[in-house]
Amino acid sequence: MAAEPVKRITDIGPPHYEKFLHPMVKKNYGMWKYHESLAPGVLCHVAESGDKLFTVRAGSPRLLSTATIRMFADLAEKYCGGYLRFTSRNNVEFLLDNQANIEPLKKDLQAAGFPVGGTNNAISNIVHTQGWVHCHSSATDASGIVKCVMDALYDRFTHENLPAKLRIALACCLNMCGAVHCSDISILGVHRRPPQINKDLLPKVCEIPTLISSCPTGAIRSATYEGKPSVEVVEEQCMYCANCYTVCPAMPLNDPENDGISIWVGGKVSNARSAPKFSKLAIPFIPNEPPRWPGVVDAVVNIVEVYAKHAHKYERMGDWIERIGWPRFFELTGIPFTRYHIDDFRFAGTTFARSTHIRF
Amino acid sequence: MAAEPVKRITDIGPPHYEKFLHPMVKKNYGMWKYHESLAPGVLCHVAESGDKLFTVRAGSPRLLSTATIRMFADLAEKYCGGYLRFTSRNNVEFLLDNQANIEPLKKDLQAAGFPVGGTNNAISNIVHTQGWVHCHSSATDASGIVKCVMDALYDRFTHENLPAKLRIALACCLNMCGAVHCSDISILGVHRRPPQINKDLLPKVCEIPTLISSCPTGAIRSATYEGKPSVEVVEEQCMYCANCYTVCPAMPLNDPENDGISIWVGGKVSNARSAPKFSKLAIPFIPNEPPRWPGVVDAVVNIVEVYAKHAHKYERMGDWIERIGWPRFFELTGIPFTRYHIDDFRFAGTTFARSTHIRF
Amino acid sequence: MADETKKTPKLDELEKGPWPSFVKEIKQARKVNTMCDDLLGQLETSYEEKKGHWKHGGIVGVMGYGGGVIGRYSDMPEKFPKVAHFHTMRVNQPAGWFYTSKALRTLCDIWDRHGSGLTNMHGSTGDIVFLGTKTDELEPCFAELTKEGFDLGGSGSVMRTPSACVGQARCEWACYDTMKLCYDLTQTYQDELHRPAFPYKFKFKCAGCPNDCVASIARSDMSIIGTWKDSIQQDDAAVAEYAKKGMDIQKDVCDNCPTKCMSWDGKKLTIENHECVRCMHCINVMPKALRPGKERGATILIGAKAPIIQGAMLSSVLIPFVPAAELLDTIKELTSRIWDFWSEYGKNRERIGELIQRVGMANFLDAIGLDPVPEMVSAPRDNPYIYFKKEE
Amino acid sequence: MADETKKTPKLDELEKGPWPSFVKEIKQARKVNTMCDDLLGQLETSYEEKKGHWKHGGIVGVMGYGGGVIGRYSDMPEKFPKVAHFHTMRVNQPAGWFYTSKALRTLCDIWDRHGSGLTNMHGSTGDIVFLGTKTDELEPCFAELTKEGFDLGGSGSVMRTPSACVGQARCEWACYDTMKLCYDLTQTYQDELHRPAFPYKFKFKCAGCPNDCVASIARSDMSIIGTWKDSIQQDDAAVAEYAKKGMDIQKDVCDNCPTKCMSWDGKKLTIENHECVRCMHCINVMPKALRPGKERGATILIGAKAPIIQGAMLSSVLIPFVPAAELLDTIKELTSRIWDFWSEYGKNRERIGELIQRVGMANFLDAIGLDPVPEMVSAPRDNPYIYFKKEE
Ligand code: SRM
Ligand code: SRM
Ligand code: SRM
Ligand code: SRM
Ligand code: SF4
Ligand code: SF4
Ligand code: SF4
Ligand code: SF4
Ligand code: SF4
Ligand code: SF4
Ligand code: SF4
Ligand code: SF4
Repeated sequence: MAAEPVKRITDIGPPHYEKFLHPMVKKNYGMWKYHESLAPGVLCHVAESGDKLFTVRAGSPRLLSTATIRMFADLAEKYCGGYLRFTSRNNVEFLLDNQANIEPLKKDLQAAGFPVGGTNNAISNIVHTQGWVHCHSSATDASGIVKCVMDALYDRFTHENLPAKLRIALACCLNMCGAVHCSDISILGVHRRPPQINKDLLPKVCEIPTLISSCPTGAIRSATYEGKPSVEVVEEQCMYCANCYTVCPAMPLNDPENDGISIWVGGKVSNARSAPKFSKLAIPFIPNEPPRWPGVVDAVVNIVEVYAKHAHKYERMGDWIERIGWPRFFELTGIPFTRYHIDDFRFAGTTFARSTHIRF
Repeated sequence: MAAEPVKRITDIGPPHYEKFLHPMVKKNYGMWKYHESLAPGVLCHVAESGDKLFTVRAGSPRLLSTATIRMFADLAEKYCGGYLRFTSRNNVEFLLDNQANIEPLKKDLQAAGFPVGGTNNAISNIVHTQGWVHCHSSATDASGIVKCVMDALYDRFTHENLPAKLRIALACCLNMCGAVHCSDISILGVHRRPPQINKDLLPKVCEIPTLISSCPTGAIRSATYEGKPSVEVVEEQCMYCANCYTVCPAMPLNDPENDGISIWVGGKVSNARSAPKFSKLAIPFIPNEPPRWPGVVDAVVNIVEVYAKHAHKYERMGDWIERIGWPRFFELTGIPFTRYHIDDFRFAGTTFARSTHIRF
Repeated sequence: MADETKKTPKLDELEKGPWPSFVKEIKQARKVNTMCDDLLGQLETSYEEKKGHWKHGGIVGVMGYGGGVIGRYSDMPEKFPKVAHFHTMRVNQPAGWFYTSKALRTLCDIWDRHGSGLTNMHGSTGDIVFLGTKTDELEPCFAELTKEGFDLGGSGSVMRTPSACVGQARCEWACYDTMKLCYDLTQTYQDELHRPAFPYKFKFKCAGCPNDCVASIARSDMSIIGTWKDSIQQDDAAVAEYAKKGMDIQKDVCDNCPTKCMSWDGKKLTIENHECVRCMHCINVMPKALRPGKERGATILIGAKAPIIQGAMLSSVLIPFVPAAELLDTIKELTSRIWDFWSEYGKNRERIGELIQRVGMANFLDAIGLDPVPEMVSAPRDNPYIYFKKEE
Repeated sequence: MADETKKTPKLDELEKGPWPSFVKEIKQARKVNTMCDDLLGQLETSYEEKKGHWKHGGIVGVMGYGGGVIGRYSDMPEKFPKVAHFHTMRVNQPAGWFYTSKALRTLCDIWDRHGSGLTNMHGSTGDIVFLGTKTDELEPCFAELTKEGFDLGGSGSVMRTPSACVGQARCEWACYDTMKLCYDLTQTYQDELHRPAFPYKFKFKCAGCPNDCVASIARSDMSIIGTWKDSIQQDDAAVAEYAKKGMDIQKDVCDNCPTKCMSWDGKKLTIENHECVRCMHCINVMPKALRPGKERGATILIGAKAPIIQGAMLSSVLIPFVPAAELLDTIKELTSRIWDFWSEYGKNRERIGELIQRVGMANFLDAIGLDPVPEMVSAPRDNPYIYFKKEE
């Protein structure tokens, strides 16, 4: 507590990545020639030099204890000189120069409960966020839903038998910390009631002009409460985005019976074939059903299975839906089309069907 | 003046169309089977009954004297029992039951200066508006420009040698009384200076709240002038749409040196193949150059010729441009791309290029 | 006479060239009507000065009507007194713009007596436009018109003159009787046509098939566009004939089908009608072989308009399919609910399409009692700003 | 010890099933760290009550930094005192998320000493997320991290931790060195990363090719996506081999090309490279036969973000092509102009993409000194509301 003042180190940035590269990666950096898929979760990258690097990818709950990370370190040391990486979707990848180590590594991983897969036309890990584990803002949990959905889609992770890649993401509130807005299937936590204003707390913790301007729809108006400046919410103008709560703790929206989950489909990020696109609303609301979230699980599995059955080879979810048309999507999945599906925000006018192209 | 009060007839609507139908039309109404094109401007409709109706279509300046209308009546009587019609693009159509009359009718029409054509993949008549002939609102003339452009495109009216239909429309101000916003090529009169407020007249002829709310961009603010309520225009917020002038005569925008013409391309109305779509900006401004409007004529002819050369069969202007991409359109036509081409109105965000799909 | 004739060196340039000249038309009218001389004079001035010389319209019309006449005054009345007044009269065209020579002569005679002798055949909305007359000729001209069975069309905040493509009168593709519907709507709404009672204008256009030869989807607040529900009628022999005559069925027809639901094996054309979006392309290309199905009707769309104020709009799907026989009744019922809503909530000079965007399509549907269907949208919303209702 | 362990019947359900369980992870951590017991207790409460029990974050952090720590407090501190504070530390990941086992062990050791022993590998932005500690552990933990060569990542209104796809380290398609660019940008902007000075957050993501394996176009204010300018490198023998092995080149490759610029005559694949939009499909499908061209670099795009406030955005093209060698300098220059403009005109909590929509792309381009090019738009404007400049 009253120790010698040490010279603080700051602004050093992350360690240089080169320190962590497998020697074969370092040698062939920028000189990879092609790759092959050896099995679900197993890739082989071939360099101009002829070198072959093998990657074994395992699924991860992302929320990892140091014990598990150390277990990964053990495996990396056992099979690949200690070299490993994580992916942009939170899987772990072991980098091997010896093909013979692939099977033993897979066995060890499976024994430890970590499935190998997620490559090519498998469903990879669900990008997700904090939920009830850590965030104040969440309308639903994150890790729990991911666990249940991936339990149900386990075979889709370990097999590459979909028409194309299928990316699922989850965000526990409209801030959308996972790239939920451009996923084949998005699971999104939503509120359905306006903020409950804590009028006593408000003047102490919030700046009123900032609060008012935070509302995308202008639903927050200045008001007075017990003679002091406060705000009120025009309920019909509120669409429960919780941005007011983000800037002001005195505006919580949590409501166990009215919070829940919406499902969005057909987004993508890659430029392969079609341009990147947003996910669109499929199911406006499913109640929160901990601990096993059956409603969400069924909804996602249903969409995956209908897609798997009907899409053409190489067709991402959104491209498939665009080919068959949205009415057919709702018909095939049995999802009801409601007033909520019709956009009414800024660009709503661009989403009306402005042609007579109709399938009957 | 002080005559006997006659019983006024009102609210009778137009005469019933049946009165004006050719007997063959009446007989086969709703029972046409197919049609064939016999020559540019000449169609043959075949009924289930086997009857054949021949149509000869002639171009028209739309602005017609009674003398010319009587001349059409003469021809109709001479060749087709007095039956004729006008089209939705202001051409005149003679309806014949005797094929032998086609050639003599064509000869008479041509002798009178009325070209036969406009069918199929020809350029049909230019849908247009009043211009300096009758409207107070016009930023340019209408009939004069149409005349000069059609003079230049005459052979495209009398021949069906384009990849697809090519529809040109003209409107002399942003009210767009011709369906200019969905044409293959649109010619649109534009102002480029804010309204000149006639402050003395204003309070007498205009309602100030209506005036203020008429401005799409909120550029008009209330102000006082000599103690009386008036308005002022925030010049940077004005985009010269003239809607204020429409509701208030004291806000004229006419300005000989700054008024002129813009050219828009790639719109369509039909649902054939692709959905209907808006025309997009090609050339932001060409000065008014009466009497022969060389700038506009050259611009339109250039676009038509580049299209004729590069588009595939059945490809409307907009479909062609979408296939090759807008950068290529600007390259092929030599039209410069400017800041004005980038949208900045309501839906601007939907027009930014949100992918890496780029041709180099 | 010769002296009175204005010199028009600029306009004379527009008599040159092969396309018929509107200047020739005005000069021709000048032979019988001196108004046209001043019109030429003023127009020549515009051509010299590069600006219009008409004043903002005033309110003129015929007794008991609030529309049908556009008031127009010269801003140089001293110089061109004969066009000091130069109002237009919009005369409601017969559906489909069909005429007999006799009817045309009647109109010409009336207009020569009461106006400039100049017309537009036709205006962009579809009316016969009588181009230029004085205030005190309006009523007599109207009397003669009605006597001959003609009436005025619309202007101002009224239902505007409906129009229709040629439809079943001459087109094999018309999926309903456009001219009849147009006529019936015009007659049904005579009051709404002549007496402004709306927030703004409201236009109907009737097109017999998705080719939309009256541009209804671009220019009418309510667009009624013919379509069919069953399969395209197909005549295999005729297909073979097209092929024999040199048509490349694969390239010209199948490859241009937007849903790629057609296939051609060199002998037989197969259409997966379940996937067809009724774009008309294949039918357009092979009119002898393919025809719209037999279960015919129309799609009803809402909201097209020019740019002012909220930007131009195309109409959007409101009812995907109404059988032909039910069209008139359905439209009448629908329209009355729409007009009620618009009259109550529409702002001054707000078109129905703008109002729908402002209040939201779902609220609009609620108000007019229609259920949402996915055919109404090109895609569901992509933003999560959903106004959930309390009761649910 | 056994007594202290919270009962978690609901959470226990989440230990079932084949997918690795986060509950197991928390329970594993509980073995060494008692914080996790209270975390389980609170989480079980959330699972019972269907609501979160965290309070809105307060401002906590390490000395001299304005970001990198997310303050978090329980709203039931009496019941779960060990998570009364439960802040996360965002530790800047090494580019490409490469590690040695040694580095991982170092991180684990530090975190076991100073925090919950729970992590996210990794957070959505890319950071190593140390999940849960007390305020007074922040500074000691930071000291140990920096000593070992690690530093904090971003939070708040700063440049956020940049991230990159695996790129040239293991991918044959990387058109520039994503990891190096990511590292260089992170180092260049250390001050902007740690000390909030912007209207809001600013994210960079580096993807080596248009497959965009870091979702940069969806999630970064500036997206740098590799591409090439010349022709696709083509190995005809390898194409033939794919065909021999049963690939349907016509159907699988050519028919899926968005510009249909490929043709296959059964022997030879021809690409009209002039028409290619570099979508990657054909290369993805035949990695042995086709490769990006040799003239490599990147497209720079601007403005992606999540929905709040103006709706979600994808990045849009700002510079169609920058050669790989010029990338770092170009981005640095461009970024400084963009940040200047944003700092001056951006409203509080306004992302750059929102600012551009608000002021107009053309004005933004003027301000940062870029000429407009048609590659920036999917189509030119369709409305005639043009702000003409006076000088022209
Ligand atoms: C390891 C990783 C990059 C990283 O730095 O971590 C990666 C690596 C590869 N990606 Fe990816 N992609 C990775 C995330 C992504 C993402 C981002 C995301 O999912 O959030 C995308 C965009 C997804 C989208 O569009 O929504 C992505 C879109 C692609 C595509 C385009 C797929 C498509 O058809 O749309 C390809 C090409 C392909 O697979 O044919 C590709 C191909 C590849 C290749 C084959 C590239 C190569 O030659 O090495 C790599 C092996 C892929 C595989 O899983 O089969 N990668 N890839 C990421 C693995 C995530 C995971 O654990 O599953
Ligand atoms: C006479 C007229 C209807 C009327 O009630 O007056 C008409 C009549 C026919 N149209 Fe049309 N169309 C007429 C205006 C239109 C319009 C409206 C417009 O131009 O403002 C359109 C929409 C144009 C657009 O998309 O911008 C129109 C889009 C079509 C199409 C679709 C063309 C396409 O590929 O996009 C067809 C089918 C075709 O030609 O293959 C068609 C076909 C036809 C057919 C062949 C229908 C038939 O079987 O009788 C008629 C002869 C067409 C011809 O000119 O070759 N008609 N047609 C109109 C003649 C206007 C003129 O004088 O030129
Ligand atoms: C005569 C005509 C043009 C022509 O030469 O054909 C015409 C002429 C005028 N139109 Fe129009 N419009 C005419 C068809 C149209 C059309 C086309 C259509 O109906 O299919 C449109 C676009 C479609 C639409 O309704 O959106 C059209 C959109 C406008 C607008 C913009 C309306 C809007 O909501 O954006 C205005 C402005 C207004 O109403 O104040 C306008 C206003 C006017 C006024 C009355 C000028 C004014 O500001 O008061 C023009 C009188 C000119 C004159 O001196 O005669 N006119 N106007 C057309 C009517 C003739 C007829 O009855 O057949
Ligand atoms: C930890 C993380 C989620 C995760 O579980 O991975 C996260 C967690 C939070 N995000 Fe996020 N965001 C995280 C990545 C993202 C991303 C994805 C990305 O960066 O690629 C996005 C979408 C992309 C974007 O930037 O638009 C994202 C969009 C937001 C937003 C909405 C921003 C917007 O402009 O719309 C907010 C709201 C805010 O900033 O006030 C937000 C706010 C938050 C806050 C700080 C909550 C708040 O309102 O203050 C969350 C703290 C949770 C907690 O208790 O730990 N977070 N956030 C991610 C950061 C970890 C890391 O550093 O690696
Ligand atoms: S999505 Fe919302 S609730 Fe979830 S971590 Fe991000 S800010 Fe928190
Ligand atoms: S939740 Fe969103 S819409 Fe509702 S008041 Fe708060 S900021 Fe406004
Ligand atoms: S487009 Fe404008 S100027 Fe031309 S007739 Fe219509 S309102 Fe008048
Ligand atoms: S011209 Fe248009 S933008 Fe300018 S002040 Fe008038 S209404 Fe507003
Ligand atoms: S819209 Fe259809 S039905 Fe009407 S004329 Fe055109 S092609 Fe024929
Ligand atoms: S009408 Fe159009 S969509 Fe239908 S089969 Fe023919 S070309 Fe295809
Ligand atoms: S974005 Fe391209 S370069 Fe980067 S890992 Fe993915 S495929 Fe490889
Ligand atoms: S990269 Fe895409 S656009 Fe280019 S040739 Fe290959 S498939 Fe076609």
